[in-house]
Amino acid sequence: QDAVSDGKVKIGILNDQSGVYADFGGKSSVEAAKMAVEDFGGTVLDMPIEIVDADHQNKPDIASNIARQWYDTEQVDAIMELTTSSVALAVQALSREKKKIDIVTGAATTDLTGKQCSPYGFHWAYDTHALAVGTGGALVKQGGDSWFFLTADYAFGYSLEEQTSEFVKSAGGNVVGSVRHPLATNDFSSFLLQAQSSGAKVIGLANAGLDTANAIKQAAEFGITAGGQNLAALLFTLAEVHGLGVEAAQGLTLTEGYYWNLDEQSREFGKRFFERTGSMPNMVHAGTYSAVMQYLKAIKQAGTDETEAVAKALHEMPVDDFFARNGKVGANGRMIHDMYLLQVKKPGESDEPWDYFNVLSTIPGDEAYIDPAKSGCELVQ
Amino acid sequence: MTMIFGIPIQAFLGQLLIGLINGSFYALLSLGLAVIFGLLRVINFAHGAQYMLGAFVALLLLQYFGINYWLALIVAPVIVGVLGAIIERTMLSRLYKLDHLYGLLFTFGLALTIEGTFRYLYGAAGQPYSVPSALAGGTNLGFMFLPIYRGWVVVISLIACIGTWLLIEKTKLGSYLRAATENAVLVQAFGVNVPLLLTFTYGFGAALAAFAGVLAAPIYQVSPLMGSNLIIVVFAVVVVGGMGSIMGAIITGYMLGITEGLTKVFYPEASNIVIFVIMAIVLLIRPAGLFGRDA
Amino acid sequence: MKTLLQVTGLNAWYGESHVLHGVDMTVGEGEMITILGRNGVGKTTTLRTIMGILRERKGQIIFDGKDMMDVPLHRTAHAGIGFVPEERGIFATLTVEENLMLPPVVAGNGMSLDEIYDLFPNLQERRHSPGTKLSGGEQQMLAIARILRTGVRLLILDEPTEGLAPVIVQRIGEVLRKLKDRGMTVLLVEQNFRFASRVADRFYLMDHGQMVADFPVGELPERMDMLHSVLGV
Amino acid sequence: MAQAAVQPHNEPRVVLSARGLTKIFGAFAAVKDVDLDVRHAQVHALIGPNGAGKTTVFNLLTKFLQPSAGSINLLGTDITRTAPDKVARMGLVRSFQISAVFPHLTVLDNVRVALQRPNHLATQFWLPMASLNRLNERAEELLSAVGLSNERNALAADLSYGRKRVLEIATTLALDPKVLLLDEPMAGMGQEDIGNVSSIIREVAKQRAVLMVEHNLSVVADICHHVTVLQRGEILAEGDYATVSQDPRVRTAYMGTEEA
Amino acid sequence: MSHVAHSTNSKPAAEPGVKITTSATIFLLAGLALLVVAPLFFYPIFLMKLLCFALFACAFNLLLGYTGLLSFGHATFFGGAAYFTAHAAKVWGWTPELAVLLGVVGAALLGLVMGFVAIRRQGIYFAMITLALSQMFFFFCLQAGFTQGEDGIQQVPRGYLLGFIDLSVSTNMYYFVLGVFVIGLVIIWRFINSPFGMILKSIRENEARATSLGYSVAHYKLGAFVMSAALAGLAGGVKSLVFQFATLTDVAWQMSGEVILMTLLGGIGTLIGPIFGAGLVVTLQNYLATSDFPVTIITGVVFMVCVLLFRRGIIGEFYASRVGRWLGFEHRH
Ligand SMILES: Nc1ncnc2c1ncn2[C@@H]1O[C@H](COP(=O)(O)OP(=O)(O)OP(=O)(O)O)[C@@H](O)[C@H]1O
Ligand SMILES: Nc1ncnc2c1ncn2[C@@H]1O[C@H](COP(=O)(O)OP(=O)(O)OP(=O)(O)O)[C@@H](O)[C@H]1O
Ligand SMILES: CC(C)C[C@H](N)C(=O)O
Ligand SMILES: [Mg+2]
Ligand SMILES: [Mg+2]
Repeated sequence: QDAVSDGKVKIGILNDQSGVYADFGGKSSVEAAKMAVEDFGGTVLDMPIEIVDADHQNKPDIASNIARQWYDTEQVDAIMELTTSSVALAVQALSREKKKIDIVTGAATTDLTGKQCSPYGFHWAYDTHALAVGTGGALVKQGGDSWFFLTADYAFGYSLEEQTSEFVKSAGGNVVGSVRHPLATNDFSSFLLQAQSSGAKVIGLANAGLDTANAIKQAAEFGITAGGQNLAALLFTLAEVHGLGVEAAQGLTLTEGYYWNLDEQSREFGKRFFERTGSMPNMVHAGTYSAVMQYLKAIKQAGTDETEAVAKALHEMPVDDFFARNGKVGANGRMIHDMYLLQVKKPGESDEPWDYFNVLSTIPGDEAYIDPAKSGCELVQ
Repeated sequence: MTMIFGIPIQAFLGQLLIGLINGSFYALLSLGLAVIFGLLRVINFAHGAQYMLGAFVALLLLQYFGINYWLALIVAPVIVGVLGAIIERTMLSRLYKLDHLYGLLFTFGLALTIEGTFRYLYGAAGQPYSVPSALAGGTNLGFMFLPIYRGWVVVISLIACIGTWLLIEKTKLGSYLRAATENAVLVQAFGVNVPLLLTFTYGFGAALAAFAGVLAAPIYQVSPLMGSNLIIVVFAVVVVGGMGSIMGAIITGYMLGITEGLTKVFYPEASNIVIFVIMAIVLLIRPAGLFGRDA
Repeated sequence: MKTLLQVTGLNAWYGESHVLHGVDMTVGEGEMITILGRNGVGKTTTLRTIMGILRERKGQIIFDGKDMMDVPLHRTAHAGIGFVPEERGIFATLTVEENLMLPPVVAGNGMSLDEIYDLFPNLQERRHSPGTKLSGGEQQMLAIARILRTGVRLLILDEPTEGLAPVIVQRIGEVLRKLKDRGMTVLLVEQNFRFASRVADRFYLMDHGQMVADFPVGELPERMDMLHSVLGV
Repeated sequence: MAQAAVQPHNEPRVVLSARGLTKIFGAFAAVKDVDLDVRHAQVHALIGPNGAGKTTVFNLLTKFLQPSAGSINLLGTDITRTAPDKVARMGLVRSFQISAVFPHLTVLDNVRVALQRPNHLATQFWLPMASLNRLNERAEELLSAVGLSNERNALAADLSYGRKRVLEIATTLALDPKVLLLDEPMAGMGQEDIGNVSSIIREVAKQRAVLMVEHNLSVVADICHHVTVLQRGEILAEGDYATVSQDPRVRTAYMGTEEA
Repeated sequence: MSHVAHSTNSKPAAEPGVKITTSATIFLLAGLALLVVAPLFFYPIFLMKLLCFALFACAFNLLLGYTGLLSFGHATFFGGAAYFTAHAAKVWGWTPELAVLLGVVGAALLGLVMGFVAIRRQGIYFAMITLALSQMFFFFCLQAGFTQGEDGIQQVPRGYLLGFIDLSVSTNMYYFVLGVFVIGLVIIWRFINSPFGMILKSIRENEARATSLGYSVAHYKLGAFVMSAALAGLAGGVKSLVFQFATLTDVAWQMSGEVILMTLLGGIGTLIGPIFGAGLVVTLQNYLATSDFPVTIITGVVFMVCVLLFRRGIIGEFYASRVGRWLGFEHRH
């Protein structure tokens, strides 16, 4: 029998390509995946590698329909990226049922490698715990001991709020309240007003993408930052900083698993990526590249694209590329690697375009991520 | 902190003001709908899309021609109005003879097409449009920090509403419009070009929506779907107000905006649905709506 | 006498019901014509079809030498025809004066506002009140006055005396005669036979969507039998 | 109504009565303080100039309009606040001034729809259409009574105006009403229909009350037992045709000075 | 009395319905046979989706086509039932048939409430009110705990039909869906060709006259509304089992728009038109799902074209065409 089913390896990139998270991953992630395939040589075990992609519009039902169709009728072997936790959870469950590999780079919830982990599911770029430790920790350290959360009303938001709260509380702070807003809200004014009248020192934005950008903008409009309250953009990346502009974003503290201007290796990828997409990569783009690359390597190592074997290889192989230094994959599917605490530069400070961050510190992987043994994943004994 | 009904007065007044701002948009949009419905008997489902178009045109004018906010506030509505007029002339006008439902369905399709196109071209994500520098910043009202721009929105929308009201109540054109609302055929028999009037009306209604869109751009970002959910709320506003009067549309718009704002203080979970609940109650008590004339 | 309006083989429909079955009539310049007929025979329909309000129609309408079949409704008035509908069509949301000023002037020889107020002093008195607050008679005056301003050459009136007190009917009769003296052509539908016989030069008798007879006022006595059978008068 | 119950013993009993019936549209009183008694086995005519409020009175009596003041009593029950369909089920059925048929149903189906209700065959959504066939016999009877048998399979829309009015009467009779309200039943009818319908009305009035609006005075003279003249929403005169037609006020307000 | 809903020359006329011609029977049987063997040739999930939407559209058409009421809120019943069914199957572990039944009952109740408010107005008002009320339900679902917000109820077990037929087997599920579909259609067919349906038709033709004959128009409309809601719920409940999912998509107003499109495209007031409409829309969506081109544009354009040029829809045009008439489908206009 053929080592590679159907004579080719087909990877599906399923993500938000037109919605609030389109900049966060979007079409550029597809590009990153293609770069990985090209860099790998275009074939694995002498079989061609193909990338397909689709827009799931942040709707879990649409995503799982597409995934189902990919698996059932289009011989897709693995699905990656999966922006938005609700989507990622749905597709991971389906992939598990269909015995297919999924590698999540876009979504954040720790449930992917916790309660809802899958033997064939991997979580690559970051997660809510890493964000809580990074950004949450940094603000608590600066004296932000009372928090109010603005939370995106779905799995991701809950997870981020919960983990940040835990972190705040364990550091001796308290949470004075929270309010949930639907995904893709354009007017945050009344939520912000609530946050303002709560008197909390830190307003934790447990949302992402444009929602965060809008909240930040409107907070400035309502004089909230000027009034002495601090904003914690718990999930904010280079892409959103670019969209919002340094003027408005300056001084924000954030956590990413990658920054293009970190060193030679990361700059090299950044430049190539920029040439193809017109923008610098964030951790999702870089993470997607890394995930595709690692998946192909695993096939090569396993000598087949059969799911069990590849999953085994993925669990065993160390990850070491421009994205993940000292990366390793836990039994729960979590790829553990170092994260970076970053701060947005002031408008004058940038030396070149897209040079937005100062690196405040490196968060070692074992600190950033939950110990697989304590993750609540049933696969970890 | 001073409390009112167990709520800090600051939060109370703040939400009240935000409600007023939302109410301004409801009023402007339901006014446009009322004008169009009054004469054409068409429920303009594309109103939300035209609102979005207004914002987008302003954005594109800025990006490609460097036309600033102030100019866009006039140019964008004109462009959208002309577009609306063309659509009325070439397509919508064929449907007047039919059941009014077809007008609704047509404009629904139009809305999907416009929104779909912009979504295709610009993605569903919003794009920033900055507050004009003259209106940047804010002022501390004591109970809250009021962004000047939002204050401006309240004022200008009130002016636009009153202006429209005056246009319709106090001018010759307005008297044609009102008369045609009552009996279009007779007005036409008197030698008034009612088809042209209809075209103008639709264009004007669309322009009003676009005007609201430009006003909204700096607040809500410019996004292809900015109007699609709003329009449904505005429908509810219109049902509550009743289709009879222009003034009714305006007053109900502000009133419901404020009600919604207050709900956010007292029972935030219900703030999304309070307008619909009010609509249901009004329908049960007064099927013609608060200011409606037909029963 | 010059022919002002020539109608030939006019058919008209309301949706699926065929109401006019080939109406033929001629109206000379300066004539005052009255169409008689029972309820529902199609008199109003004839007027509405000539006016172009009812557009599901076939046949020929020539006004002042011009084919009116393809003229859009809003150009009909500009061609010189004015219409006073049966239901009067006073606009409720407009004041008396706004109602009066509403129809655009189509020719120079219309009456001035002063002349109109001279003719109908009641209207001047009530010029700022809403149109529908007027009494039935005043509404009828307003409906006629409104058209007189515009300077049309052919005035089409649908039952101008319906529901009006005799004194007002008399006044309207006087006005119509005055207009005739000014050279205006009038086409009238009337149930009030006495009134019609006082003002008209010529009659058309209508039945079942057709003109069944046509005679000058002088022949009225000898036509009484036929009128009796068709109208039941 | 107390007054309605008191009746001269030589008169048939009152089945429908109105007291102080008033309808105000905005500031305009279309009907003012009208008292009306409609009696069993009589044809009662309501006449008056256009706009006098006759149709409005009909709308009030059938509850299509809610009276501004006054009360209505049907067969001993106060129906001032009753819904129109309920009133119809109680036995008060009307026809419309503008023809009211179901245009895209066949003539037979028009009558059958009307028969469905009294035969309790209206809400059964689980029965096949064929279950309606047991109404056919009665429907055919009604059609032949009004002379529409030959057109039974034609669409109502395709009938001439007069035939539509005839059909409307047939559907109305199908309900076997106790009180029948006819709004200008003869309007637009050819002479032959008028004769026919007159005799139908006379016939049906033997077992029920009929209130009709009619401009055709020879019909009124011919079949009506009692005439009420309305003018500007008020009752101007009342009595039998001979009396009313001699009333000078009626002659000026409505009939004119010519002979009818 | 308003006649918005029945102005005669605009509404597509009643369908041949009552008399079943021989050719109609042949077509029907052929169609059914085709559906029975279809899974051999097509992706079963796709077929199931199609059947669910076809049933949904037929249920919707029951209201629009036969009562003249344009509901812009049918997503509430479709999506609401999906939630109920999904919740019952997943959380309470009900068997699929009971879970679906719960969906139907739930949808009928929602229909009763929405209908009660909405039938107070006619025509466009009715449409706007149903739209607004369904938007209210949407927000309710967004916030209610059991719907799981944006995440939706995921991984709904298909379970065992009657306790022993494993529906996670695709073929079993397909025939279950097909069965439900056929039952749904039979109910609709019976409903419109019943004494009740006759009254509905007459109400659509002339509401004031129906009232004067003593029919309580509001009750009949409400009856039709509830029936339509329940059947839409049947479709929605089954769909949630097919996809093992219940989400906001199904209660969003776009879904109501979609079902209108399906019906309009297939032919308002024809029994089988909506099936074709649904087939076309679902196929199109499937085809476009993984392409770049947004479905909305096409949907919108199709909408406008249908309204402007062929209001009778595919089947309506077919009935009216020479071939259609030759085959014995009369189409009245
Ligand atoms: N809008 C309409 N739709 C359908 N039929 C109509 C309409 N208007 C009038 N008809 C019918 O057309 C016929 C002719 O009506 P028309 O109004 O012309 O009569 P008329 O001679 O003016 O009667 P009247 O003396 O009562 O004014 C009548 O049978 C009437 O019922
Ligand atoms: N809904 C309404 N709103 C305002 N005024 C109305 C309304 N309905 C009727 N009217 C007015 O009430 C008066 C009486 O109308 P109604 O239709 O009862 O007259 P009628 O006696 O039946 O006349 P006709 O012989 O022409 O049928 C008219 O002046 C009419 O304009
Ligand atoms: C697209 C992302 C920013 C959303 C978030 N990461 C999630 O898990 O849902
Ligand atoms: Mg007339
Ligand atoms: Mg009348």
